[in-house]
Amino acid sequence: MSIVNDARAIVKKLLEEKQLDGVLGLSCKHDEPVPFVFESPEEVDSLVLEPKWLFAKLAMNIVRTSPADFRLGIVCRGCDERALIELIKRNQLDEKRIHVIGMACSREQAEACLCTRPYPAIPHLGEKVQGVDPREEETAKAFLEGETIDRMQRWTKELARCIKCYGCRNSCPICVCVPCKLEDDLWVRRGEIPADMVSYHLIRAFHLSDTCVACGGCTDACPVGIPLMLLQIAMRESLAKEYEYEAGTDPGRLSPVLSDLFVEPCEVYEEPGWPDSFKVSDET
Amino acid sequence: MKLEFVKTICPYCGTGCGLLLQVRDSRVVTTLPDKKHPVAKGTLCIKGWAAHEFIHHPDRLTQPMLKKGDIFQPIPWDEAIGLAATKFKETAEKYGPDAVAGLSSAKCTNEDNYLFQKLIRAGFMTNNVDHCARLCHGPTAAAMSQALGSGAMTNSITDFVGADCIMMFGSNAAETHPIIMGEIYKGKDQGATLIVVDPRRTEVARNADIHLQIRPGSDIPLIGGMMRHILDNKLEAKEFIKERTEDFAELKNFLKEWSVRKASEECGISPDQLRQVAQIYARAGEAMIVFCMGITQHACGTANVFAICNLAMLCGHVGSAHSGICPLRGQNNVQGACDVGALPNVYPGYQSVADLVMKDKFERAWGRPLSDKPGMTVTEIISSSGTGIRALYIMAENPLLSDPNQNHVIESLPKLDFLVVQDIFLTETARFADLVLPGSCFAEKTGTFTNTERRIQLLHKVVDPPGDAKDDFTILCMLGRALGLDYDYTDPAQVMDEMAEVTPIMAGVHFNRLGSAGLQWPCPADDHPGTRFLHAGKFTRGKGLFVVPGYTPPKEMPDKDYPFTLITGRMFSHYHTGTMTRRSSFLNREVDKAFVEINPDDADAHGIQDGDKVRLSTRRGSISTTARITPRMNRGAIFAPFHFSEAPANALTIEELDPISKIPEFKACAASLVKE
Amino acid sequence: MMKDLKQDSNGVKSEAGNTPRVIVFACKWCGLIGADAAGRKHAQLPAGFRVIPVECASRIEADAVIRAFSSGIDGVIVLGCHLGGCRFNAANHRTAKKLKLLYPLLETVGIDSKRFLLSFGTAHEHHQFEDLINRFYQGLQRLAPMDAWSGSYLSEMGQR
Amino acid sequence: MAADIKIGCFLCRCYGEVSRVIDLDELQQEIIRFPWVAFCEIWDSLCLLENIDELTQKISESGTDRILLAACSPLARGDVILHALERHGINQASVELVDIREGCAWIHDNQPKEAMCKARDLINMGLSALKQREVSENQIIVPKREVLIIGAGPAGMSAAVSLARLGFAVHVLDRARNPGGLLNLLKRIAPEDIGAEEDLHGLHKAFTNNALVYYHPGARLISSNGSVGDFAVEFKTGDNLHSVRVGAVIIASGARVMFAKGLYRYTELDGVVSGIELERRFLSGDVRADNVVFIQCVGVRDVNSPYCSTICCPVSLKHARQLKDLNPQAEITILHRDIMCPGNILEAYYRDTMQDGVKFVRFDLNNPPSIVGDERLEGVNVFESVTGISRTIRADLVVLSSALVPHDDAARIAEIFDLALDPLGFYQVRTLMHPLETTRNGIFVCGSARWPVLARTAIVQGEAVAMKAFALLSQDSLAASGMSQFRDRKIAHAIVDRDACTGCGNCVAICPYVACALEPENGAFKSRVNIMRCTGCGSCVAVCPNGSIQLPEQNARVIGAMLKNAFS
Repeated sequence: MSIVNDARAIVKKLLEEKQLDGVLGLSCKHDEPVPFVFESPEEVDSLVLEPKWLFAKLAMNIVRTSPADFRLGIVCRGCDERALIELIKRNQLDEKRIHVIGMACSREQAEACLCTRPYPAIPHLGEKVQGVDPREEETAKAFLEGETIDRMQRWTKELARCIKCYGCRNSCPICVCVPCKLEDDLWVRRGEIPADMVSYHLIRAFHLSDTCVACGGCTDACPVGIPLMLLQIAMRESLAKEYEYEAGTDPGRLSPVLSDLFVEPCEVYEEPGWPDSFKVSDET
Repeated sequence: MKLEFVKTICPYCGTGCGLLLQVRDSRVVTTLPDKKHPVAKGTLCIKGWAAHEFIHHPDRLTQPMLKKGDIFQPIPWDEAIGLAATKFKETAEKYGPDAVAGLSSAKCTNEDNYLFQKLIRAGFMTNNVDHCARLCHGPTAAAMSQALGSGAMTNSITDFVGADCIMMFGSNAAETHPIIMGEIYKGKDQGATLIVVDPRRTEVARNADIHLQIRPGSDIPLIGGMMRHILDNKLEAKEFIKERTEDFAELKNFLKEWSVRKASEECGISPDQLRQVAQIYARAGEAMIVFCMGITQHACGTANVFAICNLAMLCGHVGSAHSGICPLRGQNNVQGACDVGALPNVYPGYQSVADLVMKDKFERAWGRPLSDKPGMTVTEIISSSGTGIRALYIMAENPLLSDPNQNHVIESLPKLDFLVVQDIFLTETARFADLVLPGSCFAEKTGTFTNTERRIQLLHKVVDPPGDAKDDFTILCMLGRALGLDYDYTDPAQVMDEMAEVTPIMAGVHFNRLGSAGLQWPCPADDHPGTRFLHAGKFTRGKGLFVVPGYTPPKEMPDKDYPFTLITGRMFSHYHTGTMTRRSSFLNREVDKAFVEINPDDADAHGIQDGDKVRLSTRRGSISTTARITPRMNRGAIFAPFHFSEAPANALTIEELDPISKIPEFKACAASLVKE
Repeated sequence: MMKDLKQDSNGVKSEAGNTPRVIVFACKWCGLIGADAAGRKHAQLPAGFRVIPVECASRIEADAVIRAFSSGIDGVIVLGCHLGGCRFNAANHRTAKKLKLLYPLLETVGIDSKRFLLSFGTAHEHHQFEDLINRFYQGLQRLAPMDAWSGSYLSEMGQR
Repeated sequence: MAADIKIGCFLCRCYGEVSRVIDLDELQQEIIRFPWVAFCEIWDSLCLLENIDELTQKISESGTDRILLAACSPLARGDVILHALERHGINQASVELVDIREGCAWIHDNQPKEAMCKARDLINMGLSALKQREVSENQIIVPKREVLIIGAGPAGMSAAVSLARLGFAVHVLDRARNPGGLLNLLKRIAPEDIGAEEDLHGLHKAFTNNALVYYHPGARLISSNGSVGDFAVEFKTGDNLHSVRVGAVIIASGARVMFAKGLYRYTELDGVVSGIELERRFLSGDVRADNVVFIQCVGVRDVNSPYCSTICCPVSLKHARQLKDLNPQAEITILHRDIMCPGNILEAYYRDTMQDGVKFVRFDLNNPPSIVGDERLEGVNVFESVTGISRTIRADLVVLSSALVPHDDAARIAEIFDLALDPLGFYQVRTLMHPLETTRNGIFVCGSARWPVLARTAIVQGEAVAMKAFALLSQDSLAASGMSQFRDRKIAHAIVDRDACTGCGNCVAICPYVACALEPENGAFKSRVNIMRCTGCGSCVAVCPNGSIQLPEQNARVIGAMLKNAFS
C-alpha cells in the first residue's frame, strides 16, 4: 500500500515543481484502472500501480503527438523501462523528453512473469527482489527442455491453437513497424488460422531476438495461452553468454549483432577442414 | 496533451470482451484489451483489436436522407421523424396494425431494443417485431425454453475450466468466439476431453481429442445413436431423470428406431467411435455441451436442440457448476435483444404475448392496448412484404445479406409502401429504403449489452456520432413521442429501471450496480448477486422435459446437377455481413476477397486449382468467387463465408424454414462449382 | 498450392527418392564458386538441394530461412566467404552473428540445429563444398523427419 | 509485379553435356505452357561468338522484356554470355542465368530422374525470380579530374608526382612545413644504404616544381562530403579555409615513431637513446661510442601491440653499419627476438652486417634485457635464450630501435572520411584482394599509414595508388555500380521505401560502407541510401525489421518466389 503513496508523493512533487508536464500512469476512478496522463497534482490521488501495464508504446505515441516541449514522466516497471530504452535506441522516442519513475516488482509479480530482472535501473518505488530463472520454472521447463522431438510436438500443439489475433504483436512494447512483415503474404499466408505457424511465430520471435526485454506482454495477451515469451529465452541467453548483452539495460550500447567481429567478437566454431562453421555437423 | 481511455464492450461477437478505447481530440485512435474484464482477462481477438477502425470511416451516415426518385436527399431530423410517424400511422389505419412491422437489432443496446419493441407493440398494437436471433439461435430459444424453461446459455464461460468433458456441436469457436475458445482450451489442459462434431475439419477440430466429421445435418442420428448406446449400457443418470425430468418414456420410445448401427450409417461415423464418444460423455463427472450455428441453422434446428437437451438431461449433465448446455450467441447483444422482448411471441423477460395476464400487465405498464396475437418472424416479415406487411422499420440490420435466398429478398423489399432503415452505414438493405436515419455505433452510445453468458455489461459513450447522426436511443425517443408515446426518457438508465420493473429476471439490474464486471441475470432483486449457472437443483420450468426430436434430413440433398453440399458460415477476420469489418482496413487486409473452401480431391476431380476464379451455383442463384483448396473440408462438402457483398453466399442458400422456430437452413443446400 | 498438396502425396519427394529438401543460399563470391568447382569435377551429390545465389551472404534475412522451414523444407545452408575475406568489408560478420542467433530459436521449437548450417569460406574449394553437402545430408538422414511440423501440421494446413 | 511480363527462354544443350542427362525437349514442353513465357528454344550452344550475335538479334526481335538462359555456371561461360549481351545493350538485370550444367547435369548425372526434376525447379525459380525482379535506377556522375593526397612523405610525394605526370591536378596536404615526411629526419636510407637527400633528390625535384601539384604545408583537415568521383573536402592552412572538389582521395599520412618512455629506463639515463635520436646525432655528426647495444622490438610484438613494425630491424642494421664506418673498432651488439629481413636484398644486407663484425644476441619476451648502472649507463644485462646464459654487456650507448605506430591523427582523418581503422589503429583495407582500397570507394591508402614500410616500398605503393586513382578517374563517367562484379557486371544497390521506414537505424548501424544515413522527416527519422557509396551487399536488407529497404534486383519477393518454386 505504502508504495502507492510513495508513488503519488513523487508524482505530485514532480508536477508541482513543474519538472514534468505530465505523468503517465494508471488512474483508478470507480474501480477501473486505465492509463492516464496526470497533468495536475490534484488528479494524482487516483494513481495506482496494479495491474502490470506496459506503457512504452503508449508513451511513444503521447510524446510524438504532443508539443515539442512536453516532458512526460512514466511510472513504470523494469521491463517497461527497458522497453523505453530500446525504443530510444531505435529513434522512436526522444530520451530528453521522458523521465522514468521506476518501480520494482514484487516477488509474486516476478514469478508470474518469469522475470529475470524485476526492477528498473533506479527503483524509486518498492524493494528490489531477486529475479527468477525461467529455466527453473516447471511449465517453462516443459517447453524449453527435453528431446528435440518432444519440444517440437509440445510447441506444435500449442501454436496450432493460434487464432492470429495479432495480440502478441500489438501488445509488444517494441513492435512499432508499419507495415509489419507479419501482415505480408510473402512471409505469412493471410486469411488462415492457425496462423502460418512457423513463419508467423518464428519471424515475430526472431525480429525481437536482440530487442526483447522479456516483459511477457505477448504471453499475457494470448487468448489461447501460448507462452510466447519462452521463445525468446534461449536467444536472450545466448546474447548474454556471447556478448554480455541484455536488451534495454544500456542505452549507449547497440545490439552486438549489428557490429562486426572486430568490435564485438563472438565464438566462431571451427571444424577441421571446414572453417568458420557455426555448428557441429555430426558427433562422429 | 489529454490522453483518454474509455472502457466499453466489444461490438462483435457474443463473448462481450472488455475494450479500452483511446480517444485523441475526439477521435478513437486505438483499442486496448481490458485487463480487469471477467471474461477476456486482457486478451482480444483480431476483430477486437481492430474494433475502432470503422468508427470514423468516411462512409458513415451523417444525416437523415429521403429517397426522391432513385437518389437520396438529405432532410432535417424533425421532418424525417414526422414523415416516418405519419407514414406508419397511415399504414396502420389503412391496412390494420399488423401491416406494420419492425426489425430490431442485436447490435443495439438492451435499452434501444426495449424501446424499439415497445414502440412497435404499444405504438401500433402489433407484435410484428423480431431480429436476427431468428437466424442464429431462434431454435435454441424455442427448444431450450420449452425443455428447460430458459433459452440462454446455462453456465458461464469460465465454467469450462473444471469440466471433465466438453462436447462441441457445429461450433468453430476458434474463429467465431476466439476468447471463449481460449477458456475451452484451458479446460482441456486441465483434463477435459474435447470432442468436436463438425463436418469441417476446423481449427477446433484439429485441436480436439476426438473429431467426428459427420455428414452435414446428421446431428440427430448421431445424438440418437449416442443416447441409445447410453441406455443400452445403463449409463443414464437414473436419479436425475426420475427426480427432475418428465416424459422420459417417449424418448425411450423414440430411441427404439435409432440403433447405433443405423445412426452411424446416417451420420457417417464408425459405430465404435460413436460408442466411445457416448461413453466418454456419459461417464464424465461434469460435462459441457457447446453448440452453435451448426446445430440451429437447419430445417430441423429446433429438433436438433431438443436432441441436445435430451442428451444432457439423460446423463444429468445440466444444472451444476461445470456441466450444462452452452449455445454460443453470435451477436454482441443477441442475448439481450431476446431478453428485452424483441421477439414476436414474447414480451421482455420471455413473458408470452398470448398469456392474457402478461398482456394485461404490460398494458398497464405501458398504458396502451396491446395485441395478444404472436407477430411475424424476420423471414415471414420479409417474405410477406407488400402483401401482409406494408410498412417496415429496420434498425441496424442487413437482411439483404443475412437472410436466405437473397434474390427473393431483393424482390420483396421494393414491394413495401414504406421502408425506414436506421443504420450507421448505407448497407445493401438501406439502399432499398425510402427513409434512412443515421444511427450510432457502439462507441457513441451509453447502454448495456448482454453477452452469451447472460452478463449484462455497461458500455460508455466515447465519442459523439458523426455529423447530424444521433444515437439510436434519442432517435427512438423522438419517434416514440411523434407517435404519442410517453417516450420522454432523458437517460438510458431510466429505461433500464423501467425494464427492471416489468421483467422479473432483470428486476435487480440497474446501471449503478453494473460496475466493471456487470451482472448475470437472473437477478430478481436489488441485492441479488446475479446467477453464474441456471437450473441449479430445479429447472426454470420446474421439471426438465424430454421432447422427441423429429429428424428431417436436409431438404436439398446433392444430386448430379448440384453435386456438393454447401455450408455457409463465418471466418475469423470478418463479421456477419461485413458492414463493419469490411470497412476496417486491418481486417480487410487479412482477407479481402470472397472464397469457397473445397477438398483437394474434389478440386482435382473438377480441375480446379487454388486461387482459381470459380462460379458457385445453386437452384436459387450463383456467385463468382475464388477457390481455396484445403484438406479441412470433407469430400462432397464445400464452405462459403457470407461476409462478402460482392459474392453473397446468401444468394445461394435455401429458404427452407424450421417449422417451429422458422430458422432457414443455412447449413446445407445442394450446390455446383465450375471453374470460370 | 494445389501443386504443393500433390507434392505431399505423390510429387517430387517420392520421385526424388525422398532425398531431404535443402535450400542453399550461396554468396556469389565463395559459396557459388565452390558449387561451380564441385560441378566442374563432376562430383556426385544428392539431388535434393537447390542453390539460391545472392550477392553476399549478409543479404540473407533470418525470415527467409524461417520461411523455408515453414514451407516444409528439411534443411537450410547459408554459405559465405571466409570471415576474414568478405568482398564486402566484413559484411558477413554481421550475418554470422545474426544468423547464429537463429540456432537457439530453432532448437527451442524443436527444429534440430543440424537442419541449419551456417558456414563461411568455401570458395574455390570444391572438395569442401562436396564434403559439406554430403555431411549435411548425412546429418539430416540421421534426424527424425520434420513431420511434427510438416506432416501432422503443415500438410493439414495444406502447406508443403 | 507486372503479371503481363513476357519472358523468353533459351535452353542450352551444350552439345549434349546437358541434354544427355536432362530431357530438354520435355522441359521445353512444360515451360512453354506458362502464360508468362513468350517462347522457349533449345540451342546446341549459346556461348560461341556467332551464337551470341544470333541471340541478341533474336532477343531484340522477340520484344520480350526478360530473358532466361538455362546454361552453365556464370564462372564457366555464363558470364561471357551475359557480358556480351551487356555490350549489345541488354541490361543484365533483365537476364537470368540458370546453371543447369555444373549446378545440375554434371553433379547428378548418375540420377537422371532427380536431375530432370531439379532442372525443372531451377528453371521455375529463375522464371519466378525474373517476374519479381525490379531494376534499380542508376546514377551517373562525371568524376572530378583532381585528386587529394593527405601527407607528403615518400608515398604521398610519389603518388602526387606520378598522377601529375598523368595530367591530374593533385592537392597535397602536409601537416609538416616542407615535404619529405620522416625522410627529413634520416641521414641514410636502408637497405640501399644511400644518403637520404640524394635518394630523395629526384622525387623532391619532381614534386616541388610541378605545375600540377598544389602543395599545402601545415594543412589541417576540416571536413569531407560526397563520395567516389566527387568529394568536397575542406581544410585549413593557418587561419584560411580552403575547399576542393576532388574525384579521389589518397591517404599517405604515414606513421609516427614510437616514443619509448619508461622502457629500458629511456629518458632516465642519457646513454639510452632512440633510433631516431641516433639519426639526429648522425646528421649533426657527433657520435662517439665504443660499446653500443641495440635493443629490438621495443614496445611492439607484445600483448599490447601484437605486430611487427617491420622496419626496425633494417634500420638498426643500417645504424650498426654507420657506426662501424665511423669507428671500425666499435663493439656493436644487437639484442633481438628475431631479425626480420625478408627478401633477397634485406637478407644480403643482414649477412654483410654480420660480416662487419656486428654481434647478434637473441633474447626472449619473457625475460627481456635490463639496463645496468645507476646514475650513468654501464651496460645491458641479457639472458641469451639460445645458450641459456645470462650476462652483462658493457655499453656506453644503448639504442632502442624505434618502431612505427599509427599516427595520432589517423583516427581523426578516419572519422572525417568515415573510414574504418583496424584493431591496431592503421587504416583498414577492404580485403586481401583490394590491398590499397580503404573501406570506401574512391579513397585509397598507401605508405606507412596503411602499414609500416621502408621508404622504397612507400614510394612504390605511392605509384601503385596513383594508378588505382587514375584507373578510376580516367573513366568519363562513373555509374553507381557498387563493387565491380565478375567481369564488371552491374549489381544492385539498396533503395528505401520512405513511407515504410521506421527510422530504427539498424541499416545505419550495420552498413559496412557507411552508405545509409538517417534524415529527420516531420518528427520521425527516415533512412536514405547514398547509392554511390552502396555496394549492394544487402546487409541492411537483412536487418530491416519490416523490409522497407530492398535490393531491387534481388528484393524479398524474388527470394520468396524462388523459395516457393524451389520444390514444385
